Amino acid sequence: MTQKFTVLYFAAAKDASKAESDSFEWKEGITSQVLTQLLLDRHPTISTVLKSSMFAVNMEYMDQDSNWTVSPGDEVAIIPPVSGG
Amino acid sequence: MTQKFTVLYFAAAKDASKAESDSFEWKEGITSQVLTQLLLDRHPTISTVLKSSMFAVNMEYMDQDSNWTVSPGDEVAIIPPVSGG
Amino acid sequence: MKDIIKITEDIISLEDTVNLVKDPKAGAISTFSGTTRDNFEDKEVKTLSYEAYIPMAEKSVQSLITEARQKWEDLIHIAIIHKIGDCPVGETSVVIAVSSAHRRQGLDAVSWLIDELKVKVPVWKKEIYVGEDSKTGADGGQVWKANNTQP
Amino acid sequence: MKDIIKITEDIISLEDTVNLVKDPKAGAISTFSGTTRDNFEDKEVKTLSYEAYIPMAEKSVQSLITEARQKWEDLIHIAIIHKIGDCPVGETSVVIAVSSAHRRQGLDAVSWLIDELKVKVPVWKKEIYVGEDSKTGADGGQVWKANNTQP
Repeated sequence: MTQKFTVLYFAAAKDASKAESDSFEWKEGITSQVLTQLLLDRHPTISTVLKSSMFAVNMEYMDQDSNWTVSPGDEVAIIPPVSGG
Repeated sequence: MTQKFTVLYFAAAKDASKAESDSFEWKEGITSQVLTQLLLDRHPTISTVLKSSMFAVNMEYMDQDSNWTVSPGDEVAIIPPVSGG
Repeated sequence: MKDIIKITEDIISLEDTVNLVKDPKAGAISTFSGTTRDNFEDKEVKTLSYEAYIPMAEKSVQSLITEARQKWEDLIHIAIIHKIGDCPVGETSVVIAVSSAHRRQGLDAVSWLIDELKVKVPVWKKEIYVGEDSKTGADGGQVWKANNTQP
Repeated sequence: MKDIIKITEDIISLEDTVNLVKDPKAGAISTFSGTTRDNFEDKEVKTLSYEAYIPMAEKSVQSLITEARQKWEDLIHIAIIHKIGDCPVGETSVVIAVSSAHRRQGLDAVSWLIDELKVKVPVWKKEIYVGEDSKTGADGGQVWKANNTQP
């Protein structure tokens, strides 16, 4: 059975991708670099916003300098610069 | 015609003097020291609260170290330590 | 730019006070409310009563507002309302509400205004304590407070 | 000690929020309200619209509250409510209300909480500007904001 993970798009990322969420097939070794490439392959228009965005995995911000990989079933969110308040 | 000035008592000063206000006869040279004596002569019970109080003349705090005298018609207030808020 | 100053026996409404400072140019409204606590050190407070030298208190609050406007140019409207008379536990004794274009100056001004008010404005608080003997309902003494305690 | 956290499409009432944090042990209630301004730089703002990653926003606000309680032990109840969806000029987008025994820690906590919220909580604001052509009523463009501007 294929394992999946989910990507959520918000604000400018949602406008650029024209999607609220996507399902991706999971494989070993999806680092932030690999994830970025997967996202660009699916939504080339997301390039600009992705550069200024952070990733959150299962509702935790991921440190951009640390090593992490996506696990099966993860909820990955693209978080453009926030502007609440 | 005799000239006067008024003294107002608040909070602990009012409790000690059992008065809300008094009228005093004005004369030349009523410094804060002279005023203190006039008040103690009229209300001996006010001694303690007077030591921790400030004077306000016409609704302005008087600097304790500066020289000032009461003018005819002045409204002098005894201001115990404040506790608003 | 409105300065709203009231020393009043009426119950203070935070909502009404905030409505007085609302403005389409405001991005921030900061407020402070002082409320009567049910205890002071080990004693149980029954009620507070406030007294003011009203005209001087109003003048002195106006001076604080004028000084605040010199320190912080971003302030729009400022309302300071102080209750006098009885103020039972839980009731509001003072409200400060400030609208500002951006948040930082409004927050700082509210903080500064309440600190200054507590030191300079001629208002006095008498705390009346609950008596030991609950049957007679007698007061457990009373004392005029001084604002030299913990901010 | 209550933590009240809401991300909601409903209009926010400051009075209701403050009522949630009232406590007989509280001597102070400090609040901050963010409201929609009618302008940004030279552009006239027609409306704001907020979007949130709701479950993460709630979790992230909870983390801020937990951190605030570690920094300031005097805090009693804390309420943080953020509106999502449309937020016309003058309307409240966020309210923070904190009760505390004494004033200093409550004021400092409110100030810190709104600063942190603006940096960390996944909520986004879109500003929709009034169009040049008032006859057609067309929007004057829109932009997702980022909180790197003046606090």
